[in-house]
Amino acid sequence: MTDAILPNVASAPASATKSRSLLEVDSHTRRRNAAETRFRFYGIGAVLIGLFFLVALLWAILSNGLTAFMQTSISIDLHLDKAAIESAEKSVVKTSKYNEMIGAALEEKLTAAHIETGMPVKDLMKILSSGAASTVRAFVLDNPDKYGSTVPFDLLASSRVDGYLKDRVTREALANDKNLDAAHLDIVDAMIKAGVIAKTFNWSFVFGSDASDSRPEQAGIGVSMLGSLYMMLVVLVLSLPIGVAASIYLEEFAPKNRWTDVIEVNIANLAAVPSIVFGILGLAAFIQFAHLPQSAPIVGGLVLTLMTLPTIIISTRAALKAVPPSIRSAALGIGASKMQSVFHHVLPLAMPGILTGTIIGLAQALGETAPLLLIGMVGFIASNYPAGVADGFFSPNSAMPAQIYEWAKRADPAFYERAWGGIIILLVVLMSMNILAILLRRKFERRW
Amino acid sequence: MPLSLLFASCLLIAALAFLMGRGKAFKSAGGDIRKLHSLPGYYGWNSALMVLLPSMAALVIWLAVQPLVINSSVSQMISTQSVEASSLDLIMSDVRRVAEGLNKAVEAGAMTEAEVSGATAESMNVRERLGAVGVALGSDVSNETLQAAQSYRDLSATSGLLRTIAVLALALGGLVFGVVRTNKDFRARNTVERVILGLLIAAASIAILTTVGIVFSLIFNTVEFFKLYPAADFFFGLTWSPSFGGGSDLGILPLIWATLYISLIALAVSVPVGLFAAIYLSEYAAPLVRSVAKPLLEVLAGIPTIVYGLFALLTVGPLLVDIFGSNGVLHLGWMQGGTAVMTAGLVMGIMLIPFVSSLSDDIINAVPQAMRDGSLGLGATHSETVKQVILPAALPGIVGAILLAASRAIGETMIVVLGAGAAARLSMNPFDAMTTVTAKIVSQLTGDADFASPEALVAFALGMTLFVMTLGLNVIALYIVRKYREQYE
Amino acid sequence: AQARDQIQVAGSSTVLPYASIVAEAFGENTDFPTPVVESGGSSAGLKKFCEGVGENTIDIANASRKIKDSEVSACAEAGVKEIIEVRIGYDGIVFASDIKGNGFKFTPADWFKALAAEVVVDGKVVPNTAKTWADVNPDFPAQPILAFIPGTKHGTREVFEEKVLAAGCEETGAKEAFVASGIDAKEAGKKCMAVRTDGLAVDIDGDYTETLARIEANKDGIGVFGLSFYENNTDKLQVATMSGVVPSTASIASGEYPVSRPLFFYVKKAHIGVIPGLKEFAEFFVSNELAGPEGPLAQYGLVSDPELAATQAAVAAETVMAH
Amino acid sequence: MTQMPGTIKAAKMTDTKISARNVQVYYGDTHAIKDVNIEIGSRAVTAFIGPSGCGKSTFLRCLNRMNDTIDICRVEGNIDLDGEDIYDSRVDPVQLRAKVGMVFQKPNPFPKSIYDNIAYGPRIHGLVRKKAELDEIVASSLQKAGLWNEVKDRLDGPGTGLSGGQQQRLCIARAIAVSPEVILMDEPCSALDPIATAKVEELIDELRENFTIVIVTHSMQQAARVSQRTAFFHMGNLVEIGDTQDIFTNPVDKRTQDYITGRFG
Amino acid sequence: MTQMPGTIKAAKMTDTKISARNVQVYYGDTHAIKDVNIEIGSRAVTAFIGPSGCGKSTFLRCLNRMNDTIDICRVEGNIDLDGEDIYDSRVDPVQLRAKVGMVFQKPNPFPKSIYDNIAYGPRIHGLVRKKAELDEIVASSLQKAGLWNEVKDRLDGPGTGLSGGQQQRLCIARAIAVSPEVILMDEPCSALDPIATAKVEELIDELRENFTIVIVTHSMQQAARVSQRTAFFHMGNLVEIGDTQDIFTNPVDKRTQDYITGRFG
Ligand SMILES: Nc1ncnc2c1ncn2[C@@H]1O[C@H](COP(=O)(O)OP(=O)(O)OP(=O)(O)O)[C@@H](O)[C@H]1O
Ligand SMILES: Nc1ncnc2c1ncn2[C@@H]1O[C@H](COP(=O)(O)OP(=O)(O)OP(=O)(O)O)[C@@H](O)[C@H]1O
Ligand SMILES: [Mg+2]
Ligand SMILES: [Mg+2]
Ligand SMILES: O=P([O-])([O-])[O-]
Repeated sequence: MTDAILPNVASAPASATKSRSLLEVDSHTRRRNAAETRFRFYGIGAVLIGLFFLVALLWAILSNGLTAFMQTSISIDLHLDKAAIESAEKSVVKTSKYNEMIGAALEEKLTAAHIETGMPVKDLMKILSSGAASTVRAFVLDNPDKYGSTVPFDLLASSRVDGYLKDRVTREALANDKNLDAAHLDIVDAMIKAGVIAKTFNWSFVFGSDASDSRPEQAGIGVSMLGSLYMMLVVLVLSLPIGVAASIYLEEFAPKNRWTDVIEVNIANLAAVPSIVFGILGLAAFIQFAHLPQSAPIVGGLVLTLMTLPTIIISTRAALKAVPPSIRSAALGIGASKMQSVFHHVLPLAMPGILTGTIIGLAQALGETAPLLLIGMVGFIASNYPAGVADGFFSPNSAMPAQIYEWAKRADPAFYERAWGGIIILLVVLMSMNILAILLRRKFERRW
Repeated sequence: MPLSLLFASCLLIAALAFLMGRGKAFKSAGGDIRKLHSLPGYYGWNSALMVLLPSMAALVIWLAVQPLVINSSVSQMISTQSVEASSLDLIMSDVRRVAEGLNKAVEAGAMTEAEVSGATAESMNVRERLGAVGVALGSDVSNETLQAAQSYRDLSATSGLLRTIAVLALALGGLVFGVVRTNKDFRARNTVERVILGLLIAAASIAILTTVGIVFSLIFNTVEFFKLYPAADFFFGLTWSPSFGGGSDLGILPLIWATLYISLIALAVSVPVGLFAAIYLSEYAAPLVRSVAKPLLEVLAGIPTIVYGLFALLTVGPLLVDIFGSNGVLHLGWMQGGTAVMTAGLVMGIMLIPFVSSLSDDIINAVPQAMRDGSLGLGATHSETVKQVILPAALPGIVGAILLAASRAIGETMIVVLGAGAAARLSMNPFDAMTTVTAKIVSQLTGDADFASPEALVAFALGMTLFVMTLGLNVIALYIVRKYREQYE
Repeated sequence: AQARDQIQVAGSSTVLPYASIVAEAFGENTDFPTPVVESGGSSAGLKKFCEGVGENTIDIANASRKIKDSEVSACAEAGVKEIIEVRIGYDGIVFASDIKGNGFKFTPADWFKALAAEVVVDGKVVPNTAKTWADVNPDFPAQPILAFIPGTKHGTREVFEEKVLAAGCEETGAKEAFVASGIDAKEAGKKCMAVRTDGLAVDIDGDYTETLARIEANKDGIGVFGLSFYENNTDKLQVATMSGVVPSTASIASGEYPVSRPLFFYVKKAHIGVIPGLKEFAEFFVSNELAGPEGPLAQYGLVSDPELAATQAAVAAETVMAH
Repeated sequence: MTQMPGTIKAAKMTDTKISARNVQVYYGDTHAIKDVNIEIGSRAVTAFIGPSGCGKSTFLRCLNRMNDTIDICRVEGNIDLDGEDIYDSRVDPVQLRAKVGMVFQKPNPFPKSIYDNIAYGPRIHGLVRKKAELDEIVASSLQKAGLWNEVKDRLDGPGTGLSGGQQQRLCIARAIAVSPEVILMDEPCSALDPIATAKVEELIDELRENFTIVIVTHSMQQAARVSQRTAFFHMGNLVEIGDTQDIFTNPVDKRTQDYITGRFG
Repeated sequence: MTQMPGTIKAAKMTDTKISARNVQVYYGDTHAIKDVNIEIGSRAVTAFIGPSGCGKSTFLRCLNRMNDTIDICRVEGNIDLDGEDIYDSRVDPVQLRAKVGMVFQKPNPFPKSIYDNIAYGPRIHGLVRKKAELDEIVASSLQKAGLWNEVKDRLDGPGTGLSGGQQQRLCIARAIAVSPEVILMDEPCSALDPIATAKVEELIDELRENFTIVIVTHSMQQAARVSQRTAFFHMGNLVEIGDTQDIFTNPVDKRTQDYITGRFG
């Protein structure tokens, strides 16, 4: 049987390569090697393209946002006059009365530093943040024992003055500006010289709360960071276990039939549902039906959980599929139950893929704004720290991307700077989240 | 007993049940666990589950039903004329507020229990007293409200007591049942695994519930829309131009066209780049390079889309105009402004790179080494091995990753709005500005049109149509993967 | 269910800055917690507002337009029968271009001729072919026409269409010519407001920052902005006059500058007395100290309402809308 | 052929451990096992031989219901273990597999340490109370499988880092560690060298005292050496079963004869 | 022992195909191959035998540089093919492997159709111009591997759906299809039944006319049947190499003697 075919295999193609030396590469191999080299370069190119864009984006983010981490403040000494305070507390808009006290103190300070202003106090106050009064009032209410004494305050400068110290605002730019004049800048120059005004690290940007449009210099991302944190807690606690559990069921236990096909298509389809539609669902299901509170991180977390589930399920299923069946047989063969074989062997092996899905899912959830729009987490929300842990889930709060999105829309350019600064913080949070997952992933990674 | 304490006691009982169940199993086997059907831990878990399942179910049901029952009984105290003047719902929330305030006052020691139960609106300024403990009320409290609040408090207290008793009884009953049932032949593992399987199934059905939820939250408004606007015009209309005065053209075709066009371009960028990156990282790169580059690429997925949008608007768009515009390097005159399908597609493609690269990398990495050996042993080059053996073996997973990327592309708004524009157009030129279904869902939903008008309701119809459309695409994708899937081992 | 103690406001993103300034001050100056102000658009806000009464619905809806009759009846159907309408002032709409570019003195007619889909030339209705501003008005420089106008989702678009395009249409006599060409007045009105689709008029669905970014990316662009946005960005933008009037809070309040729209918020009367501080907030909002011409809102760019006193009285009396 | 233990031992076994009646197995539409009837004696070694693809592995996998895990696989007929139908709905396949252990054709160690590979079974079956006992089981299992000397210093090393033969012995050790009643071995020695094979065959011989063993093998020498009874499969049919001695010396069926008298004695 | 082809054939081969000098292989710190010197004759079959884990597979993999793919593996020393150092930097491992094909210990068919499994090699090496030529190669390779009759009707079926033995023959067919000069076989028959084994051995015997074959085997009978020369490895050392006949009848080294006279003749 074999004799008939043997000669042609032995002779024809083999003889062509037979005599050739190993040291000289034939043209076919050279072509293939060139293809190999090209292929490899495509790979390197692809990685470099990705990294190039990453660097470009990070550069844009950093160059726009780093300035948000410094803030200009002015130091004044304020005499807390008991009578003045009491009369201020009686008026409707109490802070405006405090402004008068601050104005006087500022003028005093300038005089002490021998700075000639030639400007009415009301105009002079444009150098200061309009939030100065509330800072002072908050201090006064907290420290009734300080009545009658003189207290040093570091009050924020207004956003234009801050911009001037950051080279964003120039004298020409103020030509049509009704918020500040070039004359103010002369005073500021003198104040810099006198050491009354200085740029310091902006802790209140990192830890503070949102402020209204009239005082960008006071706005911080701290509260909405907490909002994001609470939401991510909900997302992580729900979507990882639920996603993994659903994947395990579908991949390992579910009978392969029409019904599981329906679920499979369904999940893939949910991944394609625009995130805003999840917002519509969240509004209907959690707020209108389940009567959870508006604007609450718990609702945001639930919505984002539903949104990230498909991502986690899809990647987890792919990871589970990739575990060789022989591992399962091995476990079953020594009498492990199916459940045990999955939890003891398959799941640990699939862990890297699961973690990747989780990283991407959480990254997506952490950066998502659209669904939050519908459940009331976008706007002027993050103005107070929640009172406690439970309150953190249920009381109104915003989230980092929503806060960034909101700032990016606001008119004052100082908010724009903060939006980029917020993006930096968002990325830092994201990366620290990733590092944990990456460490875990590295632990589980292995080729068998 | 407060909820948290009740919950904690249930957990405590469950822990006890765990220990007792395990101990009893141990004893019934005479200390030799070899005689047990299952591992001792399973007996423990079995007993613990017997405690937790009924008690937690009861607690959840109770929590859902109690407010309904109390509300309906308290609301009978509210006279019809006050209901007409306001609404029952609001009065009840006032009642709850007062009741909670009273609780708080008692807790803070500002009022005694007797004072609370004896209080009438005439004898006490409730608003002031509660204000003192930090509970703000919207208005003075009427006698009716106060009485309702008092009865609300009483009922809540009674019900709380009953709840505690019921839940604890169930927990203890479960403990007894679970422990009594425990003996060495009892199939504890099977029971526990059945519960776990139940949980797994429940988790899987959440996806179905979500779909049902989405359909429900869209369908009513969609139907409403089609009552106001002819379906044929919506599905087959070639123009999209909503206007406030009515008489809008709301044809979906230009939107669908742009959605597909932009997604296609995005995939044309992200799939090759992502796939090649994945191949390089998993097959060629040194472990160190891989462990650094992979997470770095993943950062691309985490950059907020608004950044990509601005990147498209300020950098990529003008760059493309410089190349393809009428005064561009190539003097082609294809591009009018920086806003174009191409701009959005390119930028979106960058964002999607990690979706393809990271997931594919994991999957390629999981292909057994024997496959590589087999191919290399035949004299294949590494790239031939990858292309002809590894990728086919990893195909289902890779398709999954690509589908995920495509899904993200379809659902993206910010990049579209800033990169491709807001005006719908039906054009073949990828350098024209167009807009997508998702972008329009967002804009119509957050727009200023009368919320009952077709211009606002169309958002729901768009969402529904997109949903059905992607469903169709997914069915096709599933079919294709099934057809070409190759199983190793 | 825990009792809600803060006021919930939702709606227009145009009103949002003012509402948040007020909310912030309200939280600082009273014992009530700072109200929550959601953005999301007038329509979405009113929709939430009209979902019904009760603690899990919002108390106030901000709107950059008057509530529609259909919405009022939808509200009533859901049980929101008594609505207090509060007009807080006006939003000026201005036209601005890059600070370093050409300045413009527009009339509505210029805009109509530049942006209409069809114009009238020698009595005939023809598609608009103007490419530069000089084609529109020989006084203008030959700068290419590139207008960033609000997208069809924005209420500002309606104002732009009515107060600029439609006005320009009448001014140029195009409307008569449209009618003369054999269509009815309503159709002609629609035609007056039809914007060309050849890419010279760019719809902006985002917000004014997007418009600004687009002008920065393309210096030939002329954008439509809110007055307050312009006032915060005078270093990048120069404003155009309309019919010879420079837009400012004063010229708009006096009615000289034609393009503006009223801003409102709507209060659910049923919630007054239930949600702590609701009435106080409404009164605080329209108080002279805040909404008056010297208050922080005007400072930020709100055109304060000359009839503020009447509004204050209506709020104090909890006067509801008739329907 | 040097030695045939089957000839020395009592040819008839005392009682039946497994009995299969009218077993049919289908993979989708493929009829892989056709109406097989067989009795497998307790405390004896039964060898399955037959050409490749004849269904030996398939039938073997029926005996501990490993075929349950293949979706398209359908088993009909009766298989009793100690008189109890193992396909009865009340039977827990897990418990069954703890009684009927399996060693596969391709070595499939877990990607864990060598120690954990062996310890896994005893742990999940609760066979030990103390770490010392576990150590004991691990050591004795590895010793019995003839792997102890090679790996005793690297018990924490990965099981997948062993050579092919070492891996297979690891899998045998893993199966022994749970001390099942029946051990199914699917070509356990195909990856082993003669010395290791000898160790495993010795082990099989030892285990026979207490366990029932079914072994699939391609080596007729091996079948002859270790088994008391041999079953010959061909194209899904059980052609012949009988005392090993008889089958090799005196096959009844023509096909058996052809097969065992191939070119090899 | 029934037959010894080695005794009939000329005992000395004409020339040396592969020669290895002072080869050392390390896996990380493990010294797996220790100073091996060997000459492998052209157009002859050389068998590697030795206990499990002694380094047979490792050394075999050095011969076509498959060890390059294992990160931690380091090869030192010289290996020449036709007088050319295969570890020379100018040598392209791809071309080398086309000349020196390999069949692995564990069958590893590609997750493709049977046809594509075989066609893969010819395609990548550009051995065919027309579909008909490819069909021809596929058919003849499968025939030689003794698999043709079993699979000729399901060439489009998946290669992974075959039985273990069928899979291994598929892998042999796949290696033959590229007609290399040297074929390395790592226990090619360990998963095969006697009939299939016989076919493969026949094939090896035929291929010997034109090719150089190195085979790792655990079966000394097989080594005796198919090989002209046999090398005995032990713990990483090449203990002895010589004419198969001599090694089996007259081993020089004590270890060799112990190994081959184990319990098995
Ligand atoms: N999972 C499967 N799906 C479809 N057919 C299968 C499957 N497993 C085995 N078969 C087929 O069933 C028949 C019997 O296969 P089995 O693995 O039992 O053979 P075997 O006797 O063990 O062969 P070998 O000695 O080569 O291992 C073969 O034709 C094989 O192709
Ligand atoms: N990838 C690897 N990493 C580390 N050590 C290895 C690796 N592969 C093999 N070894 C070790 O090298 C030594 C030789 O292994 P090799 O696979 O060459 O043995 P073998 O002679 O082929 O054995 P068998 O007959 O069992 O296949 C063994 O001790 C083995 O544990
Ligand atoms: Mg088999
Ligand atoms: Mg080996
Ligand atoms: O958000 P607006 O309703 O003001 O456009």
